[in-house]
Amino acid sequence: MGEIHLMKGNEALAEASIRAGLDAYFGYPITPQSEILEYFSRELPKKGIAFVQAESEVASINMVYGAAGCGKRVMTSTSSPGFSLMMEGVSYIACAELPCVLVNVQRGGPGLGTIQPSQGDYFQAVKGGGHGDYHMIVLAPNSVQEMADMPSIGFELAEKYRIPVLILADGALGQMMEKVEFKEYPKKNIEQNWATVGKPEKRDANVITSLFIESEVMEQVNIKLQKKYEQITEEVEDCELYHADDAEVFIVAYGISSRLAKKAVDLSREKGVRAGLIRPKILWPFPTKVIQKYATQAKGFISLEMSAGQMIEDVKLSLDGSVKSKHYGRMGGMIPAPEDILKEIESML
Amino acid sequence: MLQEVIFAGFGGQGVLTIAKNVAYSAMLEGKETCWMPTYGPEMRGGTCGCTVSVSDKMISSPILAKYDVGVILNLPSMDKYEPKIKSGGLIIWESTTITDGPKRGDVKSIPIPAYDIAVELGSTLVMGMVLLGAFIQKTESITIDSVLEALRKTLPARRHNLIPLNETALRKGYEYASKI
Amino acid sequence: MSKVIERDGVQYEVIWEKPKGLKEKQMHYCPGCAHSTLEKLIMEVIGEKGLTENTIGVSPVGCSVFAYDYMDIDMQQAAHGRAAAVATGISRVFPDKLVFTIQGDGDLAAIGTAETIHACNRGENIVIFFVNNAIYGMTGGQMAPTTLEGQITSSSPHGRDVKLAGHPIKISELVAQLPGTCFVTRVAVNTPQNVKKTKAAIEKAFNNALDKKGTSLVELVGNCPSGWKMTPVNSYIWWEKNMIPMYPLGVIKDVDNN
Amino acid sequence: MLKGFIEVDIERCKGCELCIGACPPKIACLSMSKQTNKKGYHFMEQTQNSCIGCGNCALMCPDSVITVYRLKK
Repeated sequence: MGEIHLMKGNEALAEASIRAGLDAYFGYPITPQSEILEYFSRELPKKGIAFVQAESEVASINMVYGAAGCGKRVMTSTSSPGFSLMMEGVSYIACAELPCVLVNVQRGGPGLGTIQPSQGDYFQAVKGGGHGDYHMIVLAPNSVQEMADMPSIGFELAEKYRIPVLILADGALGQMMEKVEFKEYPKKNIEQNWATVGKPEKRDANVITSLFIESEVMEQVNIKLQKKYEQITEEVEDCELYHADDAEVFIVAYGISSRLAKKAVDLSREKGVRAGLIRPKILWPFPTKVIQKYATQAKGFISLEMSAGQMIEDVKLSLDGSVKSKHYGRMGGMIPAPEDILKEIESML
Repeated sequence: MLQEVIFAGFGGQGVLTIAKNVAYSAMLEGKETCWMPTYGPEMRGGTCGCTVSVSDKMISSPILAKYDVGVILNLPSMDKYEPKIKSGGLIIWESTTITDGPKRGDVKSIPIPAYDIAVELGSTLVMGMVLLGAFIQKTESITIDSVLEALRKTLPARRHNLIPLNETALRKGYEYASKI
Repeated sequence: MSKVIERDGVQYEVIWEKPKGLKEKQMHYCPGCAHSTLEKLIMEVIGEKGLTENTIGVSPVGCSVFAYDYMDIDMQQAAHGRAAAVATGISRVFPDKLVFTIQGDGDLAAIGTAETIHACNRGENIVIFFVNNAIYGMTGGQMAPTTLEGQITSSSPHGRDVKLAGHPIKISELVAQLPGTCFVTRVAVNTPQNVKKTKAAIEKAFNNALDKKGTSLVELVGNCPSGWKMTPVNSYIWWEKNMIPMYPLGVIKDVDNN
Repeated sequence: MLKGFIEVDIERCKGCELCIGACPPKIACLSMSKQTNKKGYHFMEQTQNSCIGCGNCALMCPDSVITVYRLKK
């Protein structure tokens, strides 16, 4: 067991990324994730790791594109409005199949919104967000410890599948301090013979592009991407279950909401109500099979989100009408109270 | 045992730091803990709150609507957080500068003239530590020794000369609270 | 040593041949387009200096988007306007490599102004080739930031009215103000002499990057026969008569000569 | 004996005629063919033996279709 630290989620994520072999970070200040930028600005130059505070999120994501195209472990981080600005770049990265880790520490929206925690960017995260048919793998930590664990997991997945991986956190996870233990993280060992590193005489030039002007070619590129997404859907899944075995009402919640949900489950159990929690640690691909497995024993599902109800659509798609389901949540940085969640649970019985 | 505490005052009173000391001390004692600021865009001078949860078990929600204990350093924070203390809970408050204490009858009021005590000790900067001493006396959720160890670990070496003064402040607050 | 062949029992030197660094694929550029000449010259210099293995190029959105189809080096294609940011990313993880961009005026001087200015201001160790032909070529000849006053384009059919559309922007003079740039020059390829000067400017810019001196920006005042709706030959006449007076050729900044 | 000559990759020529303008007026050895290549462009060709191998045509050619030879001294 390594040394235990008390750290903010943002700082833990930054420190763990360095330990996971980060080669470059490009970012732009925005609350509530600026500690990530600040941490890197302090630590990366000392270690000879590339760091640029870019002129905008648009520039950051394109710096990520350039460095990721060189086969390096690259990261950027931002919060909701900044992530919207990055969408063009993410679409390019997805099509050019560049591995990288992106971080969105969500705040309340739409628009400039509020700096308080929110989960309003779920659609943007799991449905693509930018133009075209693409996905990111979306990781959803719910503790400072997971903020530290997920960069390494993210880089591994990104390199295995040549796909952008998004760590979807929120202001609460970024700002709060908890115990965290840094582990031994695996370093990159996948050969990246596609990267632009300078063309030796004996190989063809490597080109990083997302431009395929002929429709026939573009369709083939899309088919290849979709096959990859199918493969990821088969192979990648991570859920935490809490009191699921005998539950008759399930809360599905990710990130900070799942912590509220746990408290609500505890409250229900105290009252003899058999509630359980399914927490996707990976939001895309969505854990449809897990939901379906527990649907057979359930009277109802509640999608608890700090949004107007976004993940509920994936819960409903998974249930396919087999069990009733509803959304519950607050918006704009407001936090659902466990007591109110409890009422929602009881209403499903 | 789960204890959920709100520390609140205006920015610059060291609310975040006191709260961090509690969280760090709890961690050193092998407990689970979570420190969560209610942050604002203003970096200084605004109302500033911070919750700390301390527990023997994994902490579920770090975001709280009701608290077991409030440690209140200014009047706006009293107005904001008094209604959010659980019935039967505890409000430890700075009674030199806050003129009106809690109005509720179902919470225990612990007025501590922390500002005056700090002035006596020669530095208003340790006002928070006086209140922290009172908090420790009333809640027993951490010990003075672990706060001192936390200070040794979190303060840079060049600031370690301040630890004796902080210790005095902690003990003064503890002593004062033990008489209430 | 130049190559020598024999014809009718007499020896001839090869004075010029297609650079090895150009792929076989025929360029999509319109007849007489200066883009092609620039890419040819860049690959000549890369070949002559033996830099193939050490170079990564960035092509943006616009007419130069397909540069990677012609230049036989590792390349990345950047989003519209973002080439300088992409080049920054590459250069920061490969500080010893030669990184360059080829960007048009719409890309660099409109949508990518921020990326351009800030890369230059940070003194990114890259070379920016800026092809200024006063028009959006690829999308069909619309007005660009560099379009001349009164110039008719498909989106300024009455001629560019500076009251409505602002004045032609002089990027080279702008970035020359920034301490991060080490070399800013304006060249053209409208005469054989200017072609030679352009090649010399490319060599100098590449040397600067290899010596880690900062950002070099080479502005090629170019033509767009299709966008200007002229024959290639007439576009060269218009180029000399209108473009070069507005965008005068020559070195604007060179830290070596200060 | 020729002072110089050129070879033209006819299929890559786009018929822009810049080479013709670049050829020194006293030499004027280039002209456009009446024929077209597969793409439909009238391509350029060397029609006089006056070439001195100066290379101006190749310098100007955007499409690198010209190889220039000059008598070895």
